[in-house]
Amino acid sequence: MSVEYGLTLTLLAFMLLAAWALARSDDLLAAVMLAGIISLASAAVFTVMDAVDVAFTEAAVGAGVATLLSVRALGVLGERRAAGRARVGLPFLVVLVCGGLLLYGTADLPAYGDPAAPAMQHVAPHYLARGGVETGVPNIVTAVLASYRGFDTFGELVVIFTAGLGVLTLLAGSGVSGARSEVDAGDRDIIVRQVVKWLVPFVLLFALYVQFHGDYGPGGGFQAGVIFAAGMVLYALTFGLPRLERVLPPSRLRLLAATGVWLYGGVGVACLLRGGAFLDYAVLAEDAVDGQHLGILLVELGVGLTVFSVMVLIYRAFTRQRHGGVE
Amino acid sequence: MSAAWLPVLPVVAPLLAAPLWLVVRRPQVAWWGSMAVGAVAFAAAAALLVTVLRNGPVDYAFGGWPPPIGIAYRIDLLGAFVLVLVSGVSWVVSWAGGRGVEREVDEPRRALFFSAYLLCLAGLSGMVLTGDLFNLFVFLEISSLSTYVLVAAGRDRRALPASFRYLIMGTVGATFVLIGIGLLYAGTGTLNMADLAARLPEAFDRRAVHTGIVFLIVGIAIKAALFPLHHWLPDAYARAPGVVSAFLAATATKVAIYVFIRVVFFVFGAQATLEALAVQHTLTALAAAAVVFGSWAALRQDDTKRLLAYSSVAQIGYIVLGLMLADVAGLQAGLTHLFNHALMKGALFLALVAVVYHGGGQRLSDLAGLGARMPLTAAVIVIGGLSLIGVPLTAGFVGKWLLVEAAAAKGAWWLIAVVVVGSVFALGYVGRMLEALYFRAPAAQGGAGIAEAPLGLLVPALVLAAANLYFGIDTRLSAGLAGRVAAALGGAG
Amino acid sequence: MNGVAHAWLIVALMMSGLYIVMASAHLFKKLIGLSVFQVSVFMLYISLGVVEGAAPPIVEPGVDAYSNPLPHVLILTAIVVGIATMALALALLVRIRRAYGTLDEAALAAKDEDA
Amino acid sequence: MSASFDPAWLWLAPAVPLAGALLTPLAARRPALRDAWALVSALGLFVCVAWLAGAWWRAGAPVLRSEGPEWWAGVVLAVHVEPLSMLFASVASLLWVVTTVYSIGYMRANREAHQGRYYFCFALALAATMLVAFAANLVTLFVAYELLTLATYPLVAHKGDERARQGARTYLAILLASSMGLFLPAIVWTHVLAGGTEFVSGGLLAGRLSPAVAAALLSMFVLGVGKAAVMPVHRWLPAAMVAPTPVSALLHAVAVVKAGVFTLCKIVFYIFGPAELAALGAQEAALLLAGFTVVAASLVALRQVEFKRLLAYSTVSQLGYVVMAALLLAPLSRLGAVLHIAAHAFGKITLFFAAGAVYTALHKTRVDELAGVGRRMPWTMAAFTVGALSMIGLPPTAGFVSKWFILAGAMDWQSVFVGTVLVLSTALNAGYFLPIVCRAFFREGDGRGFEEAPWPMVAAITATAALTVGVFAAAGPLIDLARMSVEVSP
Repeated sequence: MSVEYGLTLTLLAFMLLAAWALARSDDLLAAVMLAGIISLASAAVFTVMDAVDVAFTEAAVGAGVATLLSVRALGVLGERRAAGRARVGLPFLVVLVCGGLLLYGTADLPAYGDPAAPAMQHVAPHYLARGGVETGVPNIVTAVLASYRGFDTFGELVVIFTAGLGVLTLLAGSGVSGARSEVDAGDRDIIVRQVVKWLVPFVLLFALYVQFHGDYGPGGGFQAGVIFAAGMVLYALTFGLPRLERVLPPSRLRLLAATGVWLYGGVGVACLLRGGAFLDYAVLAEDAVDGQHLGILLVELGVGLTVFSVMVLIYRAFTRQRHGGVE
Repeated sequence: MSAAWLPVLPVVAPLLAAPLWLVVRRPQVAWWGSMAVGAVAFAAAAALLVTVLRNGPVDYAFGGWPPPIGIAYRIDLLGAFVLVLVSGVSWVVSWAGGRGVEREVDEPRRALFFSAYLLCLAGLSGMVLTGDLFNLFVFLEISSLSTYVLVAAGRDRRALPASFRYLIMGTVGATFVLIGIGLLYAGTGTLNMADLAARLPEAFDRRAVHTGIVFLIVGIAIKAALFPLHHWLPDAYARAPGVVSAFLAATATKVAIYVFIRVVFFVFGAQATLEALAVQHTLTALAAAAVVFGSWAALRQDDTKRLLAYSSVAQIGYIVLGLMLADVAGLQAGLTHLFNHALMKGALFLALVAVVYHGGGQRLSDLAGLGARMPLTAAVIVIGGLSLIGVPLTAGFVGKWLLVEAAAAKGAWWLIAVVVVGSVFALGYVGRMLEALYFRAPAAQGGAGIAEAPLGLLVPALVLAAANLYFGIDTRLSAGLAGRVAAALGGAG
Repeated sequence: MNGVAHAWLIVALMMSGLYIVMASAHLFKKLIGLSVFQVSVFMLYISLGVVEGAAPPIVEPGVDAYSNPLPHVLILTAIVVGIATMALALALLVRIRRAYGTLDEAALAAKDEDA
Repeated sequence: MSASFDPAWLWLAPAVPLAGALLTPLAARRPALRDAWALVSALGLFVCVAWLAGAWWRAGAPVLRSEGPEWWAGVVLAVHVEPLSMLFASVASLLWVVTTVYSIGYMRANREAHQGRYYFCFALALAATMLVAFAANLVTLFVAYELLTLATYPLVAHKGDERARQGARTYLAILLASSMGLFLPAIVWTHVLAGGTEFVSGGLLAGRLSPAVAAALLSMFVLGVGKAAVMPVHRWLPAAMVAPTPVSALLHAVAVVKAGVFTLCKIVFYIFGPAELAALGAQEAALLLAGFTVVAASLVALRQVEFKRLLAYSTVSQLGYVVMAALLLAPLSRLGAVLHIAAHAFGKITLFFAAGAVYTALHKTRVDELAGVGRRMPWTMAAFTVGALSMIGLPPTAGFVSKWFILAGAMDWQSVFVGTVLVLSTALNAGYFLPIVCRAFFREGDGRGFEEAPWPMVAAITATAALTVGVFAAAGPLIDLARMSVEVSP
């Protein structure tokens, strides 16, 4: 057994333990933290499995954004414990059947790491052998994401947009505008404020690096957007939401969120206008590879824009909610 | 505009228009704009159907990458047929949006409501057109997320838990689909449906493939609200704003069933899937249970929208019963009913929007005496209801005839018995509505005289009701096309 | 020996997630369970793309064995879908809690029966 | 003979009342215009049918067919004319004229509400009846049959009170459930077996059936065609008596119920083929059921005190005659069955008219209240007597002629069962009709004087009574027509 496989199994066993604790726990905050730990551990598993982009994203999103949002929401909800009586019978039966089926199904999967597995024989070799040449992007994940399966990524962008739209719709008109400690955090410690003041520019710089370095290493518009948003959230946490809103009014955020989608879709339409298929970047420049490069750059920018602005919008929407209480 | 745009337009046009209403937050503008986009999508779908009828299936490779390397659309007769239905009905329903949201959606949500509507339409259209399994998942999620928003957009607080329950069930379903896709990928190395179909026969003895197929089917069944996975549907339909109920009832479950047909008959191969995995027997039994249970539950409802929702559970059962006969006649019956049911439920739910608009609630007693006060709205309910029962000269009759004929040809007598029982129950629940409309005096002494709904609500409802009559007589576009599709599928399966 | 033991553990984790979704009476906890369920599906996918002794799929001179990039791409998308669903669900919970004062399933049902 | 009759003109027969119906709402606000329009529609239809009959007769071909549009693959809407259709269409259109006159009197005298809706539905029902009459295949017939159910439902529920709603609910539920549940599946089964549903001389299904399948299919038809009121699917008919009397008279004594037995005759004659059925011996069970219905319904009628309910059960019994006679399959009894469709129509409509007249003039609805009514309403009760005689089957009435042929058929084929049923039920018929006649004419009433119903009603009653006697007096043409219908379906 290879060391890597052993590590994977250990991490998985650890996650299972965490899940068991999660299932037993009534404390919602603990549940959120345990889920965050599972997510973080999965990021480690992804790294071991050579999926660096995924690991990066899972750490940023699963462990980061999801935990942040959950904690924020828990604060707003004013709920601490899940005291209700759990059902046991039907869930147990369903889990038994599904689990049994999955064990049956995975029993004759190709062994872990088998280079002869069917998934390794078809389609994937093309990406690995030709991806770098056809798109001029060495990070094959980026090449597949933005070009070969660029339409999926457009869809993914729309999903994020839909979520943002949904949160805005659902929480429309129910926010508070009055001064609250969370909303107006102007009384933070001076040291914290100074540190954050210095830190935020670096976070944003890092985000830009991730945005434009995605062609060559792990990263891309999605991760960059999340990190950029994290920088803004950090700023808002320290200096208060109103300060952030002065820099980035909500109307501008909404425009940016829409612009990201339009940029991505617009690149597709531009390809159509130049006689290619939707998202066929090759027609964007004289040279096909140059065109690919340009297209990938632009759509990644679109992704970054929308992800960033939707994340900040969602954070803002939750932060502005009154805490607890019933209508 | 060149023909190269046609496959892209039905999806991309609403996708690019949806963000507009996040920036321009004027409900009236959003409504008119959405209707215009809906018209474009419908026109493109109709043009696609014509193209497919003339020249055969249309292939479209995104990014210029040939499948299976890239993502491709493959639009055959079935896809074009369902796309025309979905974009057409959702367009007509959207006419009612302007007046429909007035009483049921708060002002700050109205413009965004139309964004979600467009996104949902785009998601559903994408599911219909795509030839790639993972792309299917992505568009499934677009349509699902926007649906949760639409359901919860109204004023009824009960819509909130309904939407949440739908979200949980829907996400579990989508994750099942994801697991299925993953296992199929593990077994074959491809995500493209046509490629998968070609590679499956040699991989069919893999357990991963069996499991993948089962998970995919269960995931889709949740989306299609097939009994006993229908729990999310009655509350979601009953509590959503009326326009949303009409939209969803007419399109969402239809698309899920379409995906089921596509996957089972085109990709897996009907023979292999249905027989080898005992899918046929299981689903037939469940569909029959859906017909009986759904109709019976509808009979017991006092809330008209819940009544119609349970009736939908039953109608989905009819459709699946037809499909599970797995021959040309059965498929034709299932597809015809799929088409017709969209028209019936669209008309009925829109009529209820008109009733609610006039301050009537959605209980049966709120229909009392409306036959005289709202004669046109009541007429829509009559036509839709008769179509639901399957009375001749309505669209519903055609589907029912074809289903019974397909069953009789196979000697499936018990199936005819199920249809009969369902029809008798339908007679009961439709009868209760009609009786309230015409032969019960209103509880409260409202003003006498005619107080019809505004034209904005009435016209789309009347159009759909007229469609129920039209397709009860001219069946070339419904049963005729369904027959051609079925013949093609029968050849493939 | 590399085998399918990882798959068993992943399935076990997946089922724990599903169990939490179905068994919890508290809506928030259901949501947490859902995220565990999804994370384990992600791991199942990624494990399909591992190649023993290969490098991450970033083309470099001198390397000729890479992991399969396709599952990575798919899961990147799926992660995004997951967080999108979660954000939406949390917004719904905020509204539900405000409208009903509880997030317990039984209590919610009881409140609508009075109404 | 000129053979220049285009059978496409047959579509005119349902089209005329349909146009009448569609134009009724325009006159809704002006009662005089509305009533005039109803009369014009009825006369129009009668002229139309008379013209069609003449043209058909001159064309000389007994069966003429016109295909409409194909509905969907393999299913076509089509009309045809054959002797039985022409007989049914003539009787219904003729009696519609009389009933319209009666309706105007009745509806006005009783100050009924929603008269616009009433005439609209009435005309629609006639349109459906005409399409039933001329339908060339089962699908077309089914369409019309269902339309007839739906068009008459608002008429039954007309009053809108709880009793009317309850009755209408039963009416709709039984008729739609039986037709959707048994009739439609039987039609589809026929379609699957024969690849079509056309009415064909000699039987569409001839040579395609085993005795078991034939028996099953025939049972499905007999019970599925609920309008023929074979027990146990007869309950809708008494329930329908909550309707205004003109509705009961034309629809539940003529159009609707006759559509039922007419449909069964068509099925026996043209779908199975009498010869084929006789060879298979598949009709026995259905025949027993029909015979049972005749006797049992009469027994029930004997115990009724409510006038219209008594008439309803009498109708159930009389419909049983037709079904039984058709199923006996003997040529003479089939001839009798066809005749009885017409004979019972004239007699029973007279009886209903009389009941309605008594209700309108005296507000009496029970038979035990009728003492002395014969003196106060001599015209009405004289007509009633004629109708009653026809029901019993005594000369000089139409009922005698048809019963004679049925009996002759039973003798011919030596059916002890049918003979016994006929004798028994004749006695029972006399048992519940004659006492009414006696009570009306020979018992003392409350001594008040002459008090007839409004003149349009009396005129209508007199007309139908005259027709009942007239059929007896000049039975020739009718018998010719019936004989033709037996000849084209050997």
